[in-house]
Amino acid sequence: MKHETPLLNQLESGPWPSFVSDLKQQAEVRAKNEENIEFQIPVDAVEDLLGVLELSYVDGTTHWKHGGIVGVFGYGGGVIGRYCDQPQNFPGVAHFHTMRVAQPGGKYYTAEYLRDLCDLWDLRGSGITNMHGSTGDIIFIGTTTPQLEEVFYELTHKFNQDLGGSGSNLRTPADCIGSSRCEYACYDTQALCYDLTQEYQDELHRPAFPYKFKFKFDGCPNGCVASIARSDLSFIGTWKDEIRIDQEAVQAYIGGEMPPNAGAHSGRDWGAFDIQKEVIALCPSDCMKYEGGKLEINNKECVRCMHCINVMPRALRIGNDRGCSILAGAKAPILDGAQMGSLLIPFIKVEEPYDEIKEVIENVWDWWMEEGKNRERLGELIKRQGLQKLLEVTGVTPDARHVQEPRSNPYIFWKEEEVEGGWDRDIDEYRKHHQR
Amino acid sequence: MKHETPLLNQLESGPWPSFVSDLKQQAEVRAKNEENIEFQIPVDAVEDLLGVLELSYVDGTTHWKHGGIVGVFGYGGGVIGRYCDQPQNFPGVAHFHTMRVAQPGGKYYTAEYLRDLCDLWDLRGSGITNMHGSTGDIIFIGTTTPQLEEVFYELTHKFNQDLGGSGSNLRTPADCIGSSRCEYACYDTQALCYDLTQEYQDELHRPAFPYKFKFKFDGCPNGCVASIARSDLSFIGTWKDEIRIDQEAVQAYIGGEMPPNAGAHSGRDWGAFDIQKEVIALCPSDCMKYEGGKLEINNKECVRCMHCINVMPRALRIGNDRGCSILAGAKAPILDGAQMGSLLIPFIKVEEPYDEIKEVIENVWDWWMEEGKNRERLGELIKRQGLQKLLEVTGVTPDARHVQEPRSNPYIFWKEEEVEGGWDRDIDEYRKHHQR
Amino acid sequence: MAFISSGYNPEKPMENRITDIGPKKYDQFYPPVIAKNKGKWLYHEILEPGVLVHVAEGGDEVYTVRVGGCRLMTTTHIREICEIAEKHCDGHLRFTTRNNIEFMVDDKSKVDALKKDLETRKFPGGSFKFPIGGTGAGITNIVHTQGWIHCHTPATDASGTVKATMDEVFKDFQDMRLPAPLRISMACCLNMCGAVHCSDIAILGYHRKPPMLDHEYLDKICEIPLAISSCPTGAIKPAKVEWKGETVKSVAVNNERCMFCGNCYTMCPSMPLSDQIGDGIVLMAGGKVSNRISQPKFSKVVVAFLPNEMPRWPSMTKTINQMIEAYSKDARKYERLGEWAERIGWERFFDKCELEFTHHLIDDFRDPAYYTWRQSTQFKF
Amino acid sequence: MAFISSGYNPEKPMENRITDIGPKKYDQFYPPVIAKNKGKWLYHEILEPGVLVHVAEGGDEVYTVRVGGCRLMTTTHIREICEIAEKHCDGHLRFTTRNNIEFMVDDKSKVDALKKDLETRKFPGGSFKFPIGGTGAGITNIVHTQGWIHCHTPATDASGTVKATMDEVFKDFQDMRLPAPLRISMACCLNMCGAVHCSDIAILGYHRKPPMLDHEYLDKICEIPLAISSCPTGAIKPAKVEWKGETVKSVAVNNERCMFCGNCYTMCPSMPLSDQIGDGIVLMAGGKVSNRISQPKFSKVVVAFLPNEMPRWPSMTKTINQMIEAYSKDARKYERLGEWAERIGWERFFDKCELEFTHHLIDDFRDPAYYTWRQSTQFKF
Ligand code: SRM
Ligand code: SRM
Ligand code: SRM
Ligand code: SRM
Ligand code: SF4
Ligand code: SF4
Ligand code: SF4
Ligand code: SF4
Ligand code: SF4
Ligand code: SF4
Ligand code: SF4
Ligand code: SF4
Repeated sequence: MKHETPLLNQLESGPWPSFVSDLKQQAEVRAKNEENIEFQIPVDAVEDLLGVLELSYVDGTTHWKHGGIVGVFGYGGGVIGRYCDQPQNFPGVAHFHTMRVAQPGGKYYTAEYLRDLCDLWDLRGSGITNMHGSTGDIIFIGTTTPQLEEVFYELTHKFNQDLGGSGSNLRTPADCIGSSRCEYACYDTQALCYDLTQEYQDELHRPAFPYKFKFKFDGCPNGCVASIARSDLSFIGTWKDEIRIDQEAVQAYIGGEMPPNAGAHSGRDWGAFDIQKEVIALCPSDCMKYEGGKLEINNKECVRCMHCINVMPRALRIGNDRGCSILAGAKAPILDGAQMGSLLIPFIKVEEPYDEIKEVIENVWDWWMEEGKNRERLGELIKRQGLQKLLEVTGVTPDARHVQEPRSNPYIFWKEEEVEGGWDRDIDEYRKHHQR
Repeated sequence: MKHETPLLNQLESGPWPSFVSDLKQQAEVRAKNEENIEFQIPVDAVEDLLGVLELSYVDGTTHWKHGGIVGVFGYGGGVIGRYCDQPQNFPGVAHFHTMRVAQPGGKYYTAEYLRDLCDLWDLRGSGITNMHGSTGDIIFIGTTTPQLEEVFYELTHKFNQDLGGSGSNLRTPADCIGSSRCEYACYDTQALCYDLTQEYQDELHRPAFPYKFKFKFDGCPNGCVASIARSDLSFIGTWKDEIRIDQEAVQAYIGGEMPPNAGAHSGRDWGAFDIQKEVIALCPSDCMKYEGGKLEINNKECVRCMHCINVMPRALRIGNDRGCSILAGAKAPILDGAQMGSLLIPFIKVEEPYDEIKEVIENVWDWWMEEGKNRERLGELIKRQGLQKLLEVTGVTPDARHVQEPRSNPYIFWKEEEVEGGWDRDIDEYRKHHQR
Repeated sequence: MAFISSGYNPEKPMENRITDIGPKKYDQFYPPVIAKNKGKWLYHEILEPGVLVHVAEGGDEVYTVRVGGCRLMTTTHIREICEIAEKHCDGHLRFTTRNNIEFMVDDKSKVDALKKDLETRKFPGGSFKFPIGGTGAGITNIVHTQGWIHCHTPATDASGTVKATMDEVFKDFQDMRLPAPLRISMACCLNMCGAVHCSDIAILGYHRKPPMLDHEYLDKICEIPLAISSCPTGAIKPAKVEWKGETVKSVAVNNERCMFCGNCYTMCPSMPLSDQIGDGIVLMAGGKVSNRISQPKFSKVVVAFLPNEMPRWPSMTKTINQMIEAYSKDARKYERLGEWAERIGWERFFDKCELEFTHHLIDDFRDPAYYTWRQSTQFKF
Repeated sequence: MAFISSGYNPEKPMENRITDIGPKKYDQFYPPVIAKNKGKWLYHEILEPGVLVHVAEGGDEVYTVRVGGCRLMTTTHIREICEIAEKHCDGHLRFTTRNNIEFMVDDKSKVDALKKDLETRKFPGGSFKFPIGGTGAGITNIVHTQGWIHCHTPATDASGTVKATMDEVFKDFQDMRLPAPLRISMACCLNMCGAVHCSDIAILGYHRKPPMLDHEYLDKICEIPLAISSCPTGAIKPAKVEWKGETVKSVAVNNERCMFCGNCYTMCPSMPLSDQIGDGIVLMAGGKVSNRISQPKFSKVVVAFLPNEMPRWPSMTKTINQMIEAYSKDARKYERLGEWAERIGWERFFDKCELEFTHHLIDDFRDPAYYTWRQSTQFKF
């Protein structure tokens, strides 16, 4: 190895897969170059990455500088520029940009396709990736400026594959595995995610927004893609009618024939399954009862939290009248504090061609693009102008469902048209009845 | 009657005591003047008050103007000036100031004393009062400017009785009935209230604060004087040791021999008392159990909410190691939204001469007088500078008890002295390791 | 009428002056049974609505009969109270923190006569002078404020709305059929002297028109910088105004930013707000003060506006009644109104009380508003 | 090395350009059993840690073996994944939303060989390449960010803190003994690309020294107004500074108002924050995302600062372990860490986890801070 890495080496032991070991094997593969690849970026990029990382482990600070503006022609996103602040010592990573490659829905792959990507990235980049980035993209970590267009050209021409988002645009949408392998899915997350991604390619590639914007698609309230925490619009599956009950299977759970929660708790002996304690008593809306060997749900009062279904998946199933809720404004803490999405649409059908959903999205965007300040996320705009305003611009009727509780301050900003007689009053007339 | 009051007359029917009937009887008594009192303000004050009130009922607006500065010499509070905006029509109430008379602790009176006050107020005022004002004072409603000093002189000289507070000063403190007649009292509210009122007479009468300041004294967490909602410092009784249990009495409740909650629910048939459902299951800290005929409380986990004691007062009694919690900052919504008091001192002994308590109060005042803006309540200052700051100036060790939950934003304002090496750094030195 | 001097000499105000003596000391007024047993009470029982007994360690008892006080009371009425106290209670009495009157006797045998005396006293209009009640899981007296009787900023009357409401809920003043105590409070403007911000049900007077500007006098009567700085939303700016041909210094109000709080009017009499149509009632619900079971809670706005309907505010009392009846029917024993609303969800509260949810009820005041919106998929259809 | 053209012509960038085609369509990659049974799944079961079966209406089954992915992975590693997929799964695989890898087979008989193959693959340093686990009531992979591998603002490393933590909790990656799933996340600066704000346990990199000012270059490299407006607390002002004999345009920072967020540095490279001693770790706890039983919750700060201790951050992993063990011992079945903390009260959380509560943990950021303080007498001694 080019650089000594005594500190990093200590991260090779222990059971969890060691990224250091992986980087080292990659460094070796590149050095040996058994496939005779004509590397388009320095062959020792990985060794220098290890070197600069070791330096950070010694001095406790990063050695990467700001990005600067690099990218591919006509796109405003998809590339994050990066330069090393010790280029003399680590020339292999002096320029070390990342590219974001849009991942497929559900993150399903074939080995064949992944290998194609590997071939491309070995040739034109460091061969280091993130599978996947936090937003969901495939991340190619580390290449030089001239390679950006080349990678893009090969991706689009050879693989029919586009870049993902970065900058002030729509970011690459992401979904949970949903109905492709999950019995809880209330709509087809992959279909909706794909359709909207295609519909809004322009918004994804050509930044015209005040700031970044994210979509995420959870098939049900379990929230496996965490949309409620990290997307400006989250689409979370739900239903309006009854939970379907198979009473025989309920008995099977009670009788211990089926493991509660599909076996998720089998690492400890929690004792025999107790439907009263484990299901009925934990239902947040207190709408279940088990009497005379029968489980009953007062569906009208159910808040669809998924708990009972999670505990007894073979006995209880989501309802048939399905759709999704849309929540708006989730984001990380910068600048104004973190937000989770606030409920905008309690229920909407998810049916091709999704026109109703698109109308919501476009109304939201029109407002945000009109009113949002530079670097103001949707959530911050909602906070600044109020949820009432968001409902107004999306034409949604305000409803007690929109709030956890009504306002406790009575500071109501009445509008002039709401108050009979308007606001113009004649002070002289008033003074006739109220002397100074 | 001098004025027709057709609208007000409609408030004479119905079972609840009619203030209109009362005002009318008073108007009559004054008009007749059987005692031959030499009324020092217009004899028809009450009739004119009815008249001006009827006018408000007709036109839906008040007919009182701002107060202006009236008061008694050397005091900055105790009087609220008030003038009618239709003095020609209602000369009897053209000037109609109120005086706030400090009420005795627990609001106990003798008939003799109350009659003295009535005699004074019939002579020198309208004879109308509030028993009592929202802060707690006896309110004398309606007199003229020249009578203010006279009333004050008679109060102090004849009755050994002072005025209460108004303006930017300490307001008349108030207490619950406490140990004088309540078995739940954890300290003597009347004794503490009186002692502090006497100690801080100067603060009460001579405004030197940024704004008003209120003390209230609740003997226990039931909060019968609502201190947590309406006093800048609330003193709420509590205890540190065990709830005393009389197991026999527990059985008596279970057996239906004693009415649950001292009979407070006897207006409806709620069925037989169910200790499990009515006590154990409602305990907010889930720290009780009833097994084998015995009630057990895990006192360490008890949050002293009073529920179980309220339900079974003959079986359960407050602990022996008593004192109070002090909460700070409660106030009405103007300007920044309403506040309830925030916990400042989890537990403090309440023992004469209350030096420890006075130290807390004075530390709070020093800070507020130094830092508070004009018309900024303590609660608003705490919000503006942070609870951390209040703890600092009162020398209270921060504790998880001070929060309902720790902060969810990580925006910690570290102080320079808390960070090793301080904040001064040499950019040139930094640039040696981090090139531009 | 001739001026009668108390002895005060305006020429020498400091002569013989007595100050800083505070209130009368509480223990001068304790009834003997209270003085004797203070700190030694063992337990109490509510024998019937309005009648309590407290039992002390040594076996002493004090019987309390609580009666509705209408707080705005005249010396004539107070003299009648004194008469009763002397007749039955050795001249002692007290007032509660919610302005009821308590007559105490030290023996059970004295209760009936006292009660009978109280029950039979009525005003000529037919209302009780001293209705017995206000205990336990019922409705007690309404804490309230001045209203049109004495204040300059009210948006409604206090005594009138309270009388109308207490008449409507009077049954529950004399009963204990509710799941828990239900506390109603009233404040005639946003200053909330009644501290209605933590009540089961709160009646609040509210303006809905921005201040009028009395340009001709504003600069003469008010300090313009004080008026400007009084506004919590920064809606007021200094302005030069053409007024009846002259240029005067005055202020301008950005009406869109006004939330009708009346702070400016408190600081500057040339900015009155009150208006026959603009003013009215906001109803709030679900607050509490006690720490029992759940922590204290703020009241929430549940009806954004009801008009002032003098003299009996029928829309207001009807709406209050709807809430009480829905609560009474649906809540569990010991459950306060706010605890009930939170358990069933506010969306159900509006259904069950047959109240309309309007956009006004969505918080839009500053950052904390966010925390009142729904950040969850948990809700009821 | 010779430049190899892809065919792209920089002179004519628009020639043959293909754009706006989006990601590959998901269904091209579905394993046949998934394609066939999509939308028809009936139920699932976790057979053992890391191994799931999903059963479809028609009786088809898919067995999933989930393995730890370390996300930062090289093409060498990906090729190995591909090899496994081809050997056992007809060339199909997927990644989870927490960066684990899932190998699916359509028959139970194929599971054992797959497992054995995965279990035996190790790196020379001894770590597993494909540890099986991450399901049910255990600890799965840590969602994380770039750290010192690639970003300009981190206050700690991502991959290293994650490796150290996963080694420490590895037992629970391969077990399901906890009361509920426990999700750990990591973000190397306040930007929180790992969205750690709603995790059971969160590791966060944090600076504690205000930006240095590179006065000599600031005005040349940065747009001063942008730097000023980037600061959420308004701590930055324009300033003229004497620097090495010259007067330069620059900025001044009010250090007392700085909360070390690094926003200024993102906008202006002449304001670096990073510091060997100043930088370190904040630990948060009690967040969640699912709507199960309770609503989603934000994570709370429970340890204000731990130093960066390379390469294994022992104080950090020890503290995390304390929380996990206390939770495991004390929480009820199905109870997430935050639900547990709220039930027992945060004061008890600190006791039970043996963590010190310091003043830093009291919220003082803007108006909502108030709602995190304790407005009640309910607390535990
Ligand atoms: C007399 C008075 C104190 C005083 O100094 O004047 C008082 C007296 C008692 N209160 Fe109270 N409370 C009094 C105002 C209050 C207030 C203040 C208020 O309403 O403004 C509260 C807080 C209300 C709130 O939470 O909004 C209050 C909340 C309680 C509670 C808690 C009730 C709950 O369910 O939350 C109890 C416990 C109980 O009822 O069992 C209680 C219990 C009691 C007991 C049983 C205490 C005792 O052992 O003597 C007394 C008789 C109760 C009854 O009337 O049913 N007292 N009590 C006040 C009577 C007011 C009135 O005229 O109606
Ligand atoms: C008389 C009384 C109402 C009553 O009918 O009982 C009252 C009457 C007034 N209050 Fe009050 N307040 C009264 C108790 C309260 C309370 C309740 C309490 O003390 O427990 C509050 C809420 C608690 C609090 O302090 O926050 C209260 C919060 C206010 C406020 C808002 C203060 C705030 O910080 O939010 C104002 C506005 C102001 O100070 O300018 C105010 C202002 C006023 C003024 C002086 C109006 C003004 O701005 O000039 C009122 C004079 C009315 C008049 O004409 O007599 N009054 N005021 C109460 C005092 C009687 C007494 O001494 O016993
Ligand atoms: C594979 C994956 C979806 C994907 O598209 O990749 C997935 C798959 C399943 N999740 Fe999930 N969840 C996945 C991420 C999540 C996340 C997201 C996250 O952690 O970032 C959450 C939200 C976590 C949170 O609240 O902070 C999540 C919260 C749940 C829950 C609710 C758990 C709870 O107690 O709150 C369930 C229900 C359950 O566990 O019974 C669930 C249930 C399930 C089921 C049982 C659904 C099904 O029937 O197939 C799947 C297997 C569960 C298991 O592994 O024990 N899934 N699940 C994700 C696996 C990540 C991993 O590699 O570990
Ligand atoms: C690569 C990635 C982290 C990773 O290791 O996976 C990432 C990396 C960066 N993020 Fe991020 N963010 C990444 C997902 C996120 C997420 C998670 C998500 O999307 O689910 C969040 C939180 C959710 C959200 O959007 O709020 C996130 C919140 C931020 C923020 C704060 C935004 C805010 O409004 O609070 C910034 C700051 C900024 O925009 O200036 C930021 C900025 C950045 C920058 C561009 C730093 C900068 O200011 O220039 C980082 C570039 C690092 C690098 O050198 O490659 N990144 N960033 C993730 C994108 C990969 C992908 O496309 O799949
Ligand atoms: S969010 Fe719901 S539908 Fe999607 S994978 Fe998780 S449990 Fe299944
Ligand atoms: S989904 Fe949740 S709320 Fe609905 S019945 Fe099941 S446990 Fe109760
Ligand atoms: S607050 Fe407590 S001590 Fe005071 S009267 Fe009420 S119940 Fe009794
Ligand atoms: S006082 Fe409250 S918390 Fe304590 S044991 Fe009784 S019910 Fe439980
Ligand atoms: S609430 Fe407002 S109007 Fe009513 S008395 Fe108080 S200050 Fe006056
Ligand atoms: S009423 Fe209140 S918000 Fe409106 S202008 Fe006056 S002070 Fe400002
Ligand atoms: S969390 Fe901060 S340091 Fe880490 S990758 Fe994101 S922006 Fe960079
Ligand atoms: S680090 Fe953040 S708070 Fe500090 S000066 Fe920079 S932008 Fe402002």
